[in-house]
Amino acid sequence: MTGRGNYAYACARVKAKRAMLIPKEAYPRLLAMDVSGIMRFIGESQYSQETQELGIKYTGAETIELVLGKNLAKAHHGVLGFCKGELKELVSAYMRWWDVRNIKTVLRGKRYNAIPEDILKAIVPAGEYDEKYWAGIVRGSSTIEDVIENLKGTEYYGALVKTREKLGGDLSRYENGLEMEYYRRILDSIKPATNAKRTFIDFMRDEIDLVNFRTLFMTKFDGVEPKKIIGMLIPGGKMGKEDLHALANTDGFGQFMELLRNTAAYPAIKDEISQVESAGLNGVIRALEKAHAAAVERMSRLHPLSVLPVMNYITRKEAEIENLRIIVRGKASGLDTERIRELIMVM
Amino acid sequence: MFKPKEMGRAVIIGPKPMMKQTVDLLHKMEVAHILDFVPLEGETEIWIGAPENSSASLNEKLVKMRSGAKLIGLEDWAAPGIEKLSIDEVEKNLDMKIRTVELNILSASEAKSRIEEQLKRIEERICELRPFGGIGIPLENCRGYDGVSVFAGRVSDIKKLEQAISKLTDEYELFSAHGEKSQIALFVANNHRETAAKLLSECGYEEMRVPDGSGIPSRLIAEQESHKLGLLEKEDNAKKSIAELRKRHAQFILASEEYLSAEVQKAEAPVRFATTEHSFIIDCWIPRAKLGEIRSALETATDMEVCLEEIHISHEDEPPVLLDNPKAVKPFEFLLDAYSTPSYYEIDPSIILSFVFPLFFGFMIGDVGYGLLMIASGIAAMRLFGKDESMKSIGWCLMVSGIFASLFGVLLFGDMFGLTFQSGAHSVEGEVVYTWSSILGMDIPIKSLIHKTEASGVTQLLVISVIAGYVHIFIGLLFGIINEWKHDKKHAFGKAALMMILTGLFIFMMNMAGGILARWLESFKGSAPWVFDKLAPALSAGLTIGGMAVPYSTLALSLAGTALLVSSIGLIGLIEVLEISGHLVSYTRLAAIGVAKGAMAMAFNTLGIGMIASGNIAIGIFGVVVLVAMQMLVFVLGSMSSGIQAIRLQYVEFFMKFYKGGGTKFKPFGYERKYTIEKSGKAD
Amino acid sequence: MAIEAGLIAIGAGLAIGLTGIATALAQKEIGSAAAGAVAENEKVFGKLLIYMVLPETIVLFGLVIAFMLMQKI
Amino acid sequence: MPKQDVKPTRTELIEMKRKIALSQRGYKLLKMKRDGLIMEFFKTLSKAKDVRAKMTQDYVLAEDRLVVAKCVEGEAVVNSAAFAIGHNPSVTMGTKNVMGVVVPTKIESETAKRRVDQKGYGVVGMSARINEAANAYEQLVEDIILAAELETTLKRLVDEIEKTKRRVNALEFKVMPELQESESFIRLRLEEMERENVFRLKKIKTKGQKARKRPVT
Repeated sequence: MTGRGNYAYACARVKAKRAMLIPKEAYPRLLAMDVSGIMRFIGESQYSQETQELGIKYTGAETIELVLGKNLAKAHHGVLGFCKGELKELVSAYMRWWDVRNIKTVLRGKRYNAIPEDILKAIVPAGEYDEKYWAGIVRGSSTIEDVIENLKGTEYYGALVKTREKLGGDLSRYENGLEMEYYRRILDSIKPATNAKRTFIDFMRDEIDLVNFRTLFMTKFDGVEPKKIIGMLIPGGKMGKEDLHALANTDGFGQFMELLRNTAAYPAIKDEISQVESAGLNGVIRALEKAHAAAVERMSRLHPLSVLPVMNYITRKEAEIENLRIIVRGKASGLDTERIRELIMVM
Repeated sequence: MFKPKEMGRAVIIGPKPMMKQTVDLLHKMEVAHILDFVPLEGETEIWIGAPENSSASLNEKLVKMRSGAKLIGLEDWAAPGIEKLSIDEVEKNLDMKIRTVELNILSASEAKSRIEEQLKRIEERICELRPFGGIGIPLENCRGYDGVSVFAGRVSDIKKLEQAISKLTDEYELFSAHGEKSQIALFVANNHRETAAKLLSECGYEEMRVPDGSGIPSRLIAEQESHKLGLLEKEDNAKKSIAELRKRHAQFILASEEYLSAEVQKAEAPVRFATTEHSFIIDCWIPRAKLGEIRSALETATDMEVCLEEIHISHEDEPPVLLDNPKAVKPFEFLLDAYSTPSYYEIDPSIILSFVFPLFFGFMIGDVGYGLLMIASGIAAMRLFGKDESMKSIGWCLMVSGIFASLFGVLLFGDMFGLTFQSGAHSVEGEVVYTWSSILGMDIPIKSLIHKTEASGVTQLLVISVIAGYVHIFIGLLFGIINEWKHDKKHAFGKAALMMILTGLFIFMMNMAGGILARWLESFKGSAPWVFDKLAPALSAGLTIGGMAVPYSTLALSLAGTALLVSSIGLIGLIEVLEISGHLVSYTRLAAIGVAKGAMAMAFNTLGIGMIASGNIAIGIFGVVVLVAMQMLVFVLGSMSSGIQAIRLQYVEFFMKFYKGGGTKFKPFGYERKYTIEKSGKAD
Repeated sequence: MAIEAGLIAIGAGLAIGLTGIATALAQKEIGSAAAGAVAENEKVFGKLLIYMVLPETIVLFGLVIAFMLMQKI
Repeated sequence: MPKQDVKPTRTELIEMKRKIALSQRGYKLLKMKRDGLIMEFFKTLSKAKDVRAKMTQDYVLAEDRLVVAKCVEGEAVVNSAAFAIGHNPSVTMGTKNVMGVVVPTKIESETAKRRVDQKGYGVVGMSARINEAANAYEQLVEDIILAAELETTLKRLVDEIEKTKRRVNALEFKVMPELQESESFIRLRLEEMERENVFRLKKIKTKGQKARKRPVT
C-alpha cells in the first residue's frame, strides 16, 4: 500500500472521537454510581450499540466487560477502516500487538490443554486477523507445535521457529520472542523517511521504554539474574543501552531502586517509587503508563497532522475501556471506592 | 430580546431525609439547571452524594427496555399515534410486564440471529466454493497427495501457463474454468514443484485455499443455494414475528422507557449534589423570575426544612443561557446553536439572524418558482417530522426564506423557474430568448428590475451585495462595540475604528458604482435635495490615484480609522483592516450565487424549451423530462449552495465582528414526557 | 481593439480559473478534515462550515476582478 | 468387676493387689502422656494459629491482587495468563512420631514460589499486576501446605489426647475404684470368714466344756 495517507481526514476524525471520550469530570460520578447505572451511562455514549445489543441479557459486570471488549475491537477496526495509505500502514503495524497477544493466548491455551471455547473467549480480535481466523487456528491445532505450523505465513512464524531452534520450545521463551519480534519488526520495517514515520517511531521508542521498565521492575522485584534480564530488554528504546544494563546489573531490588532514585531517568515515577515496597508495583506501572500517555498527548499537539493523534486516540480509548472495566469489576468485587480511584488512569 | 433570560444562582440546602422530596419537586417544576458538584482534592467533609437505593434496579430495567426497543426496531420506527399511558398503569405492572417483554424479545431476536448466523455461514461457504465452481473435479481430489503438488487459484493468462507447463513436463494435469480471471487447479509431480510455482507466478497466479469438504463444487453450491432459500423464508418469518412483537409492545416499552428514564434521573440526581453526613447541597441556576416561586414551593413541600438561598453572581460565573425570543424567531436559534451557544453576557443575535438569513437566502434564490417550492418543502418538513424539533426548525427557516425568495422573484427579478416574465431591455438581436410572456403568448405585467443574466444586471447585483454587506457588517461592529464596552474599552474603540475604515471603503466602492446609484436614486432626487446636492458631492469629491477615483472622505475616514485602530489595539489591528475589506468583498457571493443559479436555470430552460418547441413529439417528450429533471437539479443545488452561503455570511462575516459564543445551554432538571401522563393526584 | 479585448477576456478567465484552483486546493484538505469530524459528531457542523467555506473568498476576489476587467471590454 | 463374681480367696486378694498396683502405675504413665500431648498440642497450636493467620492474611492479599489484576487487565487476559502455568507444584508427605502419635510431615518440599521468569509466561509485555497476583497466590499455596501439615498434626494430637484422657479417666474412675472395691470386698470377706471361724471355734469349745460338766445319764 502506498500513498501519503489521509492525515487531515483521519486526524480530524480521531480528534472528534477523542473529544467524545468520557471526560475526566465524569469519573467521580461514575465511581458513585452502581454497576447497572454505569451500564446505562455508557449506553448513552459511544457504547450504545453494544449496550443495546447485549443489554437485554444484562447480568452485571460480565455483560459490561463483554460490551467493552466488543467496543474496543469495533473502535480499532473503525480507525483502521478510515486510515489510508502510509497512515494505515503505521496504525495497522501498531495494532498487530493484539495479534501478538492472541498468539500468546493460543499458545498458552494449548500448553494448558484448555478447551477451544475457553481459549476463544480470551481472544480479542482487535489486530489484523479476525475472529474467524483465530477460531481456525485454535480448533485446527492441538499442540504448541501445531499452532506454530498453522501460523506459517504470518509475520511471526519466523520468530517462533527461530526461538524453538535456538532456545527450545519453552512457552515463556516463545512469548518473549514474540513481543520482541513485534517491536523489532516495527523498528526495522519502518524507516524514518517521512515526518509521519519519524513521529511514529518516536512514539514506539517511548513505548519500548515503558515495556522495558515494566520488565525491569518485575524481574528485579523477583530477583532474576541480571544476565537473564538483559536478554529480555527490548533494544531501540529512548533509554540508553548503558543505563538499562546498569539498572539490570544492580544487586537486588533495593539497589535497583536506589539507582533509579538517583538517576532521575523517569521523574514521573518519583513519588510512586517510595511506595513500591508496601503497595506493590501497581502505582509505579500506572505512573509510567500515565507518563507515556501524557507524552503522546503532548506530541500529538505538536504534530497535529501526523500519526500521533491517531495513536493518542487509540491509547486514550484503551485507557477509557480499562478504566470502565476497573470501575465495574472493582464495584462488582466489592473494592471500596478509594481503591478503585487509585487503580484507574485518569488524566 | 437581545439578551437571554436573567438567571439567578441558587443554593438549596436541606437535611438528607428531605432529599427525595426536593428532587421530586425540582424534577416536576423543570426550572433548575443543576451544576454538577466537583469534589475538591483532599476534601473529606463534603463528597458526592450516593444514588438512591432504587437506582440499581431501575437502571437494570432501563437498560433492558432500551435494548429491547432496539432489538425489535422501535427506534427508527415512526410511532403513529401511540396513546399515552398513565404513570400509575406503568408502575402497576412494570416488573411483570418487563419480564414477559424481555423473554419474548429475547427468544425472538435469538431465533433471528441464529438464522442470520446460518445464512452467513452459507454465504461464506458459497463464496469459498464459487471460484472452484467451474472446475469439475471433486474437492477431496484437490488435496492430500504425497507425490503430487496441487496449485489452486486464479491465473491471468491460462494459455501461456498451459504451454509453459506442457513444455516443462507431461506429469501434470490442469483443470480450468474460464471466468473473468481463469480458475485453475494444477497437479504437478513434486519434483517440478518449484519450477511450476515460478511459472505460475509469471502468469499472474493468485493462490486460493481449497475449501474443506468433498464433492463436486458446482453441486455443492447448488445444495447450499437451496438451503439458503429455505433459510431466507425462515428469516422472513422471524422478522414478521418481531414486527408482531413491536406492534404489541410498542406502547408499553416506550412508556416504560420514558418512565424509567425519568425515575433514574431522579434516583441518580444525588450523584450531582454535594453531601455531608446529614445534609445535601444543590448548586443550581434558576431563571430569576422563578426564584421566589420555587422557594415557596420548596418550603411548603418540606415544611421549611429545605431552604433556598440566592447567591451573588460574580463575573467569573458563566450562567447557563436560556434564549428569550419571540416564537417566530425561535426556530432560527438552531442556526446559532450550530455555531455556538451565545455566552450569557453577550448580545443574542437571533433576531437579526432570523431576518438577514432568509433575506440573503431569498435574494440568492430570487425566483418565485423556487420560492414557492421552498415554502412547500418547508411546510412539508414541519408536517412530516413534527416530533423532531430540529427538522421543524429547518422547515420553518426554509419556509421563511421561501417567502423572501418569492418576494424577490416577483418584485425585483421577475423570475419564475429561471425564466423572466418579460424579456430584458438589452436582449441581443437574433438570439432566441424565452420568457413566460412569449411562451404563454400573453403579456404578464411583472417587470424584471434587475436582469440576472445581463451584464448590467450583474453589476447592479454586485452593488446591492456590497450595500447589504456594508449594512450587515456595520451592525456586527455595532454589536461588537456594545459587547466590548463593558469588557474592554480599547477593543470597543478598535471596533469603532474599523467602522470608520469600513465606511470609507464603502464610500469608495459606491463612488465607483456612482452611475448605477444615480440611476436608482433618480426618483428620490426631488424629495431630499440637501442629501443629493450637498452630501453626495461632498462625499464623492476626491482625487484620482492610479486611474481610480478616491474620494477625500474615504481618505479621511481611513486615515482617522487607522490612527484610532493602531492607538487602541496596536499594529496588529491592521490585519483586521485587510480582513474587513475581504469581508466586504465576500458579500459579492450574494450576486455570484444568484447569477450562477440563474444562468444555470436559463441554460437548461433554453435547452429544454428548445427541444419541446422543436415540433418532434419524441424529442418534445424527452425535452419535458429533461426540463423537469434539470429544474429539480437547479432547485436542489441552488438552495443548498444558497443556504450554505447565507449561513456562512452570518457565521464568518457577521459573527466574527462580535460573537464569542461558548455559553452553556440552560438544561432544566426534568424530563419531557411524550408517552406517559403524570399521575393525576400529584398534578397540583 | 479586438486583440485587446481578447487579452482582457483571457485575463478575466485566468483570474477566475486560477483563484478557483487555489480555492479547490485549500478546500480539499479542510473539506476532508471536516468530513472526518462530522462523521463522528454532527454537532460541529456549524463551526466546520466556517472553516470549510473560508477559502471561497479567494475565488470571489477572482470573480470581482474578472468582472471589473470584463467591464472594460 | 462385679463383686459377686469375685472369689474371696487369698490368692485372689493378692492378685487384686497386684492389679491395683499395675493400674496405678499405668494411670500415672498415661497421665504423664496426656500432659505431654497437651503440651505438644499447645505448642503446635500456637504455630498453627500463626500460620493460619498468615494464610488468611495472604488469602485476602491474593484475592485483592487477583481482583486488581482482573479489574485492570480484564478477565480474559488473566485467564490467558493462567493457561501459561504449565506445571503444578507437588508435595510429598512423610510421617513422624510424636509420643506414639503418627503425624504428617513434608519431606520433599518443592516450593510453589517461582520467579517471574520461571512462571511459564513470557516476562516481556507481561502485566505486573498479573504477576503480583500470581506471586500472592503462590505464597498462599505455600501457606496452605504448611497449614495443612500443622493442622493435621493438631487433629491427630487431639485424637490421641482424647484417647489418652479417656483411658486415664477409665483407670481413675472405673477400673481402679472397682479393683479397690473388689479388693476391699475380698479383704472384708476374708476378715469376716476369719471372724466366723473364730466364733465357730469358740462355740465348739464351749460345747465341749458343757459336755464335760454334765455327766451322761
